[in-house]
Amino acid sequence: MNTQEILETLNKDGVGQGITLFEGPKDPALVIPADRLVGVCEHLKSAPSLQFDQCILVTGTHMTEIRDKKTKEVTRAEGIEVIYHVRSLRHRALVALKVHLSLEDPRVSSVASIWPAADWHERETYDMVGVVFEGHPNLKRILLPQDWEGFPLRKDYEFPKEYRGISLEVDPPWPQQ
Amino acid sequence: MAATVEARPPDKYVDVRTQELQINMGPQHPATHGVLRVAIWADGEIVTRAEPDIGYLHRCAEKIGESVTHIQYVPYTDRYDYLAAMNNNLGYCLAVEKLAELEIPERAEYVRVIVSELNRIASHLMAIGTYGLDLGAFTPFFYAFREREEILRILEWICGARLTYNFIRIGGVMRDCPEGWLEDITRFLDYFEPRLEEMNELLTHNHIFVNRTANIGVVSLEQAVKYGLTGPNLRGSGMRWDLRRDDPYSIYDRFEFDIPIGTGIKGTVGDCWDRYWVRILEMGESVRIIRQALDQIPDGEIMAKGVRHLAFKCKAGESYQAVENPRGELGYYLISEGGQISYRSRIRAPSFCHLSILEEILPGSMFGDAVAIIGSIDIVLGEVDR
Amino acid sequence: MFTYMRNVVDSLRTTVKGMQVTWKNLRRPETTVEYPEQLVPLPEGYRGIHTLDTDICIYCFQCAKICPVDCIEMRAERVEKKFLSWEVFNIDYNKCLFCDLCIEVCPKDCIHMDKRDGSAKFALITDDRSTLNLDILEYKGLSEADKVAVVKVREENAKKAAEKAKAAAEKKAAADKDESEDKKDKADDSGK
Amino acid sequence: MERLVGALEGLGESAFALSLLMCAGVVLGFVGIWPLFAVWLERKASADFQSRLGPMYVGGFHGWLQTLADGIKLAFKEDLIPAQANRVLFWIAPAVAFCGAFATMVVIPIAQGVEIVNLDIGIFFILAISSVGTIGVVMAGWASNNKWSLYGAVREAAQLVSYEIPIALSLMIPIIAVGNLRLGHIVGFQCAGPEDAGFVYLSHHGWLLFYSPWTLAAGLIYFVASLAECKRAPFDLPEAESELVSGFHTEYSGLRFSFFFLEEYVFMFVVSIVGALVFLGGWQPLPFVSFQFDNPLMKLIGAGILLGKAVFLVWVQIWLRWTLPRLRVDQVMTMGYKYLTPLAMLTLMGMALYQYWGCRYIPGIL
Repeated sequence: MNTQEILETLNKDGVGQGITLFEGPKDPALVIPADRLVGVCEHLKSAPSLQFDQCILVTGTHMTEIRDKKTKEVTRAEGIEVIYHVRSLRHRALVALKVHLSLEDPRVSSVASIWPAADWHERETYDMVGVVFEGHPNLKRILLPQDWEGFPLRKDYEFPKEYRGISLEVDPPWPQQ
Repeated sequence: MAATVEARPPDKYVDVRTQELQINMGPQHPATHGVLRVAIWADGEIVTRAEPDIGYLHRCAEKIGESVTHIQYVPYTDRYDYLAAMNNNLGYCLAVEKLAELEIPERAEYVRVIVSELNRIASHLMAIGTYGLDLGAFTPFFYAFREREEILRILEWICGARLTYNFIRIGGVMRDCPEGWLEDITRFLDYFEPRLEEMNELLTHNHIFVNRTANIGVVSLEQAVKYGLTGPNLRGSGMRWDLRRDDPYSIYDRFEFDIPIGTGIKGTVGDCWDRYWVRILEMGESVRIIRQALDQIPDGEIMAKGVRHLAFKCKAGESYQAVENPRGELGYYLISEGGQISYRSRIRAPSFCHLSILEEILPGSMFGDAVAIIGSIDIVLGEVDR
Repeated sequence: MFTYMRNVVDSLRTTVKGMQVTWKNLRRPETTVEYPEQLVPLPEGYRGIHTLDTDICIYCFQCAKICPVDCIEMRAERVEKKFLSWEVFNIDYNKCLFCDLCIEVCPKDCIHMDKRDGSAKFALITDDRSTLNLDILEYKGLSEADKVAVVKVREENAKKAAEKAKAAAEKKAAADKDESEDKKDKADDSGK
Repeated sequence: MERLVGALEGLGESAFALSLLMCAGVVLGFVGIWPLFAVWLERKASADFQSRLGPMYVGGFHGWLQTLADGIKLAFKEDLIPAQANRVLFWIAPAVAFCGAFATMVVIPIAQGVEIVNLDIGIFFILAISSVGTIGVVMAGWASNNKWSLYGAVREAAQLVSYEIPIALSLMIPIIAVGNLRLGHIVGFQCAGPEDAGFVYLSHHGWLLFYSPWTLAAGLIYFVASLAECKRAPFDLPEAESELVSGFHTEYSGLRFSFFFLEEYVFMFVVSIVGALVFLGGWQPLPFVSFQFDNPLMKLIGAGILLGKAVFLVWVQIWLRWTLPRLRVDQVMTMGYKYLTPLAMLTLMGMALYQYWGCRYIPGIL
């Protein structure tokens, strides 16, 4: 079952409104409007012909603006993209779901209630990229300290000079020969 | 007895106050396999709530992936799941090769399979050895290390390093097999199989060991799927799922092997013993794969043409490549915009997902069981924190 | 009651079995060595501390460029466009990943992680991390004591290998003999 | 030594006190030296079981001085006491724990007639005094103000209290046969022979282990329970290092820690030598053939044989430790209360009936 077929099944089941197929150079993905994410995910999990029961990965990416070199048109708007990789063990299929969010206020509903595995992945995405997952049971930083400032995997992130009085300068603390 | 209790006026009952004890297991604790901290709320010996806390070993893996070239990133992948560095290399290289559309020479593919399966055996040996250690059996740990040492020697022979190999490269492998190396592997496999039997006698079927692990930390299949468990932990819960068979990468579709699953021989399906047993059986399957690969390995090149270290470029695109690590599904999700450096490199570490199930299965177990459960899901903190 | 008795018997039986296994291993030879006195042989291509052949280096910076952690610092001056007068070639072993990339990119094959004879220095034990920023130009390889130890280990290994080869040859000879006898038998059979 | 004490008794109180001090010195000396050997034995044995070399360097021959070097290192370590600890209890806990193991040495006959005090409640005394060590451990766990230590202490208390029962019951069984609590008499029973016996003779009863099936079972029960009693694997719950970091001695360091260490090894020796005396015929080298151990030379040889048996039992304990995984805390309780105690009771009854119906001559009871 490839992504195209999944989209067709979704359309047939009547939940396909607004979902488009992203066909990159390599892996395709389904682009889902942020407000319909939970509904589509629930359907993906529960529909017997789909049964996407395992959440593999949640990725947040800061997409910078890309303009066409000649025409200066924006080919990719700046924003944050959240990608969910979901797997169906029954049908041996893997699908990527994409959600586009704005950089200023990246908010999307949490899917942790559908796939508990997404819980920690979403926390990490929040930690690294700063996506706020609404309805998440325990949305706090997971890898970085709780009082860390900024979201390191954003492209505009600047590494802090110090943290709680500890110098974070890159130069090693030992004397150089 | 009942009469005396009734004879007492109710307000004179001795009010025995019990207090929940919060106890910090880790970050420095012998049984947490690294720097994991589990905050445990315990009622006497019984755990009532557990909350894993990670991040003590965070090394900015994904951020580094955005600043070094693909070729330079391969040695970093060694350091995530450092017990199965070959498999990590393999996953990353496959992901990049998928983006760069590289053709890998046959011989390189076979060498890759051999070294990753050897590394899988080494990793499982480590897992069962330290599991014995968690349960207080020291000697199996040393036996496992003795056998693992042989594997490390073989891997050291071909690539010069013992733990962080950086052997599987984008486009092939680093070196061709030295003379006598393949024969040495056969010798090792012949030596290894009886030793595995010994391990079973010493630890697997030991009455105390079985009592410590059977019916403990039961993860039902539903829970396992829900929490994204993969690899031996998912198979221990009774799901016959292995990426080497179900989503074949590299040349795994050419080999014949079984996928062992937990069947609840000693207790319930999905208990600690099942997870442990799946690992033992998997080592046997790896031996089978290696034997087949040794029979089939062809002569030829070991590096794809046109891979130059300083000028290697990927095509634009994004792709997810998953491989079956000893610990589960290791995935690399790479976004490339062309050029030498990936735009985003996301790592799906199996141990990270496995840890999140602790909150669910630890409560209600005893303190010694908590150690047994943490050991049985076999985590590597380097991979959890990345 | 049955389970009760089975538990008693099982625990005794498996304990005795386990003790048999440990007993078996008690009589096996040890696998560890006394490290500083005895050395484990290093394979060829072992990744240890770098050595640089300053005569053939062409100062192309490829190794420094490929290094994932930027631990190579090199400075030299060209004399008459031919020779290099070396000032600095430092490798910071605080950072080094021992990934072998610098060796592979070298177009002249002049930087190595083992010495050309296959021996390598690997011990980086120190109580002062600044000493790990090694000057490869000055580093002369193994000390005399190390060399003696390496030679000793190598001789021992050669001896062992020779013995093994001898044993294997004998075995093979025996097998060949058997085989030829078999053939003879077969020939006899066919003759009949 | 008994005679020595007796002779000195006549000389007055000060001499008596002096003699006691001398005895204490002898015991203390032994208690100091034994762990050095036992720890070295444990290290070498574990190394052999695990295909390792173990200590090889210090002292030349197979690292025989390694333990001494470690002891010196421990003695020179900084003596740390946690800030929130109960200092008084923290101080005296190792001493109390050590005393428990140390005091039992008093009644142990090392050869025929050579013992410091010939108590008529010998075994009972050992059982009673060895429990004092528990108090020390509980004190240590409590005083450390550490949750891991507390867990260790509580486990220790529960475990040792429950295993007192099977160990006492299993020691009762040979006593039924012998009819005396003196350790010397128990050995005497095992080598009792005809009146006019020569140097070598067939003993009436032989070793108590082979005296009847019930004593054989009792010997096994005693051995298992004694493992639990001296906190050895698979019953090392109080210090279970993979669960409780280090259990009750998590916060101890240096010399104070070494006291707990000494206690463990001395206690291993005590239970082993009691086992050797009660079940394995003491200084008699063979099960059914006895020798006369009456002159000093023979006594020395007898002491050697007894020590050899004790060391062998210690070695078996070590062997078991490096073979088995650890039990869980409730399984330890189950084992004590549901398996060892009923089995010991059953054996006790069996032995009593066996004796009553008179399969053998019973000197004590009739």
